[in-house]
Amino acid sequence: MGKLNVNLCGIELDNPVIPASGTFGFGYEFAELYDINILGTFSFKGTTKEPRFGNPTPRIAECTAGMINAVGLQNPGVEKVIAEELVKLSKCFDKKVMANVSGFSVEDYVYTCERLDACEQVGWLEVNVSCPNVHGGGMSFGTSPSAAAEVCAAVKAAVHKPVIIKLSPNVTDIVEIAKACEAAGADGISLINTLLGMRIDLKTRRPVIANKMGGFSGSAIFPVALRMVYQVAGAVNIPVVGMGGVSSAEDVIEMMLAGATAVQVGAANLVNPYACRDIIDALPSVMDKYNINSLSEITGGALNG
Amino acid sequence: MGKLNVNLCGIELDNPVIPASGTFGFGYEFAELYDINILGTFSFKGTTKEPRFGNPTPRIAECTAGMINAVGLQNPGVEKVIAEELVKLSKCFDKKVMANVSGFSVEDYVYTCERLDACEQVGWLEVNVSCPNVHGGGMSFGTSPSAAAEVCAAVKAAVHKPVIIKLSPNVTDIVEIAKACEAAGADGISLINTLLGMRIDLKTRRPVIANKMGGFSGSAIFPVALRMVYQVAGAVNIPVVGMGGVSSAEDVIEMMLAGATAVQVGAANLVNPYACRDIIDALPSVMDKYNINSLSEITGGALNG
Amino acid sequence: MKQVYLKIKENVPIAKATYKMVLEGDTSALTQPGQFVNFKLDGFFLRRPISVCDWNDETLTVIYKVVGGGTEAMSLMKPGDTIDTLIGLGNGFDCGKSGDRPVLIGGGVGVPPLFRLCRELLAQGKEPSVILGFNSADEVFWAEEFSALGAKVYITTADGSVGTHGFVTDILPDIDYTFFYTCGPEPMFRAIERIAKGGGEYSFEERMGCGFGACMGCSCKTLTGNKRICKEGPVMEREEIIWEN
Amino acid sequence: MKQVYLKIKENVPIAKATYKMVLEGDTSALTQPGQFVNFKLDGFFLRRPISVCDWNDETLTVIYKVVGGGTEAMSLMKPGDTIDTLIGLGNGFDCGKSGDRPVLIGGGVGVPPLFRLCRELLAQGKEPSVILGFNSADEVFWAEEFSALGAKVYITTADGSVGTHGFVTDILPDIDYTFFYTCGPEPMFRAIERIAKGGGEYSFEERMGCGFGACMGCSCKTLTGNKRICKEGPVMEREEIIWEN
Repeated sequence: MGKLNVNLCGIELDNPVIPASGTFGFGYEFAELYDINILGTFSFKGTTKEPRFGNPTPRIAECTAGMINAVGLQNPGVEKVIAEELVKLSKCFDKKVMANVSGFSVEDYVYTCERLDACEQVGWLEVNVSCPNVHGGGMSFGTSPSAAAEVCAAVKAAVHKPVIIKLSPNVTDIVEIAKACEAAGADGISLINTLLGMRIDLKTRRPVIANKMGGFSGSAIFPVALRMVYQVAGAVNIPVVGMGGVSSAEDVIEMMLAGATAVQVGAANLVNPYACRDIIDALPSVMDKYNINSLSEITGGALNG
Repeated sequence: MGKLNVNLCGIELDNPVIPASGTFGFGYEFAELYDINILGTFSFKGTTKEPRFGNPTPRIAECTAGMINAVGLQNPGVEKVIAEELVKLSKCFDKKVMANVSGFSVEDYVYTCERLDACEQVGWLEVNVSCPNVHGGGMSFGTSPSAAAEVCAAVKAAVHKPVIIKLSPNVTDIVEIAKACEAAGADGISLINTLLGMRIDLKTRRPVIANKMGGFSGSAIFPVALRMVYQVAGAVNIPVVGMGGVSSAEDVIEMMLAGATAVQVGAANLVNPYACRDIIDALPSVMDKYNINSLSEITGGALNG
Repeated sequence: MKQVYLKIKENVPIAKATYKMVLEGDTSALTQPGQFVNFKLDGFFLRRPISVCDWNDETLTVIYKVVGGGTEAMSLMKPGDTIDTLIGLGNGFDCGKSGDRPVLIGGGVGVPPLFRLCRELLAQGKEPSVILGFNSADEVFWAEEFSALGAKVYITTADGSVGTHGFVTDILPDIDYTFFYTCGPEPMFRAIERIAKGGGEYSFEERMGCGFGACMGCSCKTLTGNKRICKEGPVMEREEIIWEN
Repeated sequence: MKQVYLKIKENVPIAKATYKMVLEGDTSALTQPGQFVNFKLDGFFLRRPISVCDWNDETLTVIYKVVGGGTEAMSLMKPGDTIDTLIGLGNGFDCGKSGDRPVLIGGGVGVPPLFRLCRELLAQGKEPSVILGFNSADEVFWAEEFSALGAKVYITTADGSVGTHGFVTDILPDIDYTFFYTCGPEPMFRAIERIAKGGGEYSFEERMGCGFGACMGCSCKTLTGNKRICKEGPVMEREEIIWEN
């Protein structure tokens, strides 16, 4: 394989850099800025069976080295995603895209995944069992091994494409949940989704975010994400997609040493729309600096011994 | 009460600012820098029944807006703490100190708490249930409501002074654990202890810390800490001591609005040894900026509605 | 949208807690009055969206009020400092809708984007009236500049310390206008909505994540579907806006 | 220990990836050669401990090697910049133990703290020998400065590009010394420990949290009890050190 190439669940990627769901829309906005075909792939906006407006605003809060969002899975619903968004995407992206799916019942997940599994553009199904913003929603699935496994098994039974389960970090034992998903047939695990966080406005003495709490992301969470990727990669035998505060080529390499096969970049895209392009451009020279000939060889390099 | 005064479990504090355990030693090092009697109080170095050297080095890793430590409860053991450290402390600190206690069995906790409960200098017992529980198969007392409650009840039965249980944030449902401690007789809850984090050295491709993982603290974790303080303060009827990334007077006020009665300052002391003095000096003017007449009145201000 | 590095030429206070910053650099991505820029400031994670007051081929002028840490940091920046800027964001006002006698209604920090709009309307031979509302005399800014353009300018202050004692809505009924453009605080919007005649455009503010349509942080519902304040906005047509309570 | 703000007077490369920084300010907290300072650098959470090469009443000199982000940021700082500094940290070397003919053994970035030590020993009428070990000629620094003080200086390089081809331990046996002081990489320490005669002091390095004894981040076991490298160290007596494998 080439210097930057990696293989994720049987699909070759030109590089391991993948914009994370919710920070890259359906791609075409970023295609106005640069050729998004340079990406390994990207995970599109979390899609549900029905259209969702999401949470009331304000949905965003600033933090030290990070941000909190409580968008709440705003999306046009799977039918419109297929009929409109993927069509627009086809005009600017030639590669397989990662379809990010959320739901509020096992049936939701299965329905949405089946519809997207049938789309030629879709390469992987990333099943989000962890969005912290939806009351009585994804969160409950992601915090229970059995519930996560139930979703995983049901989706696997219904689709043909690789299924990657995206896990919540807001749990006592993420390894236990990852193993349950592996046992239920998951082809891969992606982590971490956002940490549940909050800010309060000193002037109004109210939570900054209308929904009170939201998902905390950005460089600040990198050490927690790296730790969980390391723990999960050491416990499962399926590929791990690492994410959480990644904003540089060095971060990508550190995530891969911890056990990630590919790496997602989230909040960084919102601050620097060219973040993923910049990271891909920087990777070769940073690899040389650390004597890395091929990225695919370093996955899990820090796990042994 | 005065502008800055608060009452923590029946003991009046001149202000809510409390250096956190493990970042202030036994106080006398900082007494060389400033008069530590300006503090509300401080929580001394985590003390165990037996002396402990702690973990191998390196024990420290740098992170964006934070740090990871894996000191591993290095302390001279409760007898030496009483015979030597508290004696040294008595020469530079006139107030009641918060005694931070760790253990590896319920009996450990009870023994150490009893010994410190008998010390006139000690005002509160802060029981850290976020360390390995040998008897519980590597699980932490702090990750199981029943185990945390067991420690809490046993300590309460053995001591006379207020018992504050210090909780780990590395759990799925911290509210459930806080409520179990309240039901077991806890006089207060302090949170959060550090988040479990990790860094990898790109040059050596090994974990930076000898112990691989460690406790992540610093400004980066503030939004997670604030969220948990808000959740716990909204669910229990005992005082909450908030901590986690607090490094300014504004942070102290935000923590109190989230429900904290008093606020601990941790990693900030290690970067700026005068951090707590600076925060106490800044509080009055910051309070004026936000029209706060008395700190004791704002606790939980963001909880209602 | 374009990412450019702008160099600060001038950064001076012009009213109470209000600063004018002039920057040099590539402004070619700006196409409409009412668009905004998004500044990356050292020590802050998210960019700070600021409406554009005016620009030419080489320079950009913004007027901002110090309301928090970000704008405070901006106020401390010096000529020569450069700012990583996303420029040409948002839809902006539609001059085509103005008719012959548009009225421009600005409240506080909502005033700046109306300046470029006023200039362009005048260039198109329209006769804009301008109503600028402030709390008190010490917060008033840019009134002379609007007059210098050749517009008829009315000032209101809540405390009556200068201009008409009251609010922009105390002036609006006396004006004969074909269309209105407004930017300012939401209470002012609601007051205008109650009494305004005919069509108009409102420029909204919202906490943004990215400022260029990626994060859905600033979405709102309209009668023409969900819109992103940062992308399909910040300017909305009167008839599409849903006024929630 | 004291917290002071030092102003950079000079910051120049003196060898491969090696810089000399001279700072102005209050140095009164420095009492012993071998002590260190702890710099707060913008964009980094933890301070960066740097050994002191020399000082007088108004200025401080440090020599540092660019090994990571922190030292790289230091290398980019300009004269006039100020650094929030904790100064006067650590125990330092004990000149009283030197005897008449001490030998000072430095390896790479371990060389700087020996300079002040050498100056003080000479001032006390002692006759120090100095062995400086480097990897290659392009990394050699400060040799002339030691000679200028009036000490006998031996240079070794691993690749033989200058001085003796080999290591400091190839020179040590030929020197008649009463006591040794050393600072450098641990492999060098172990080599010295195997062949050195009599008493000596080693100055250790460790990742530190605070640098002033509060966090227990840099503890080590010694025959005289647990010690903090930053507080009871960085200098340890030969006879108290436990050499773990």
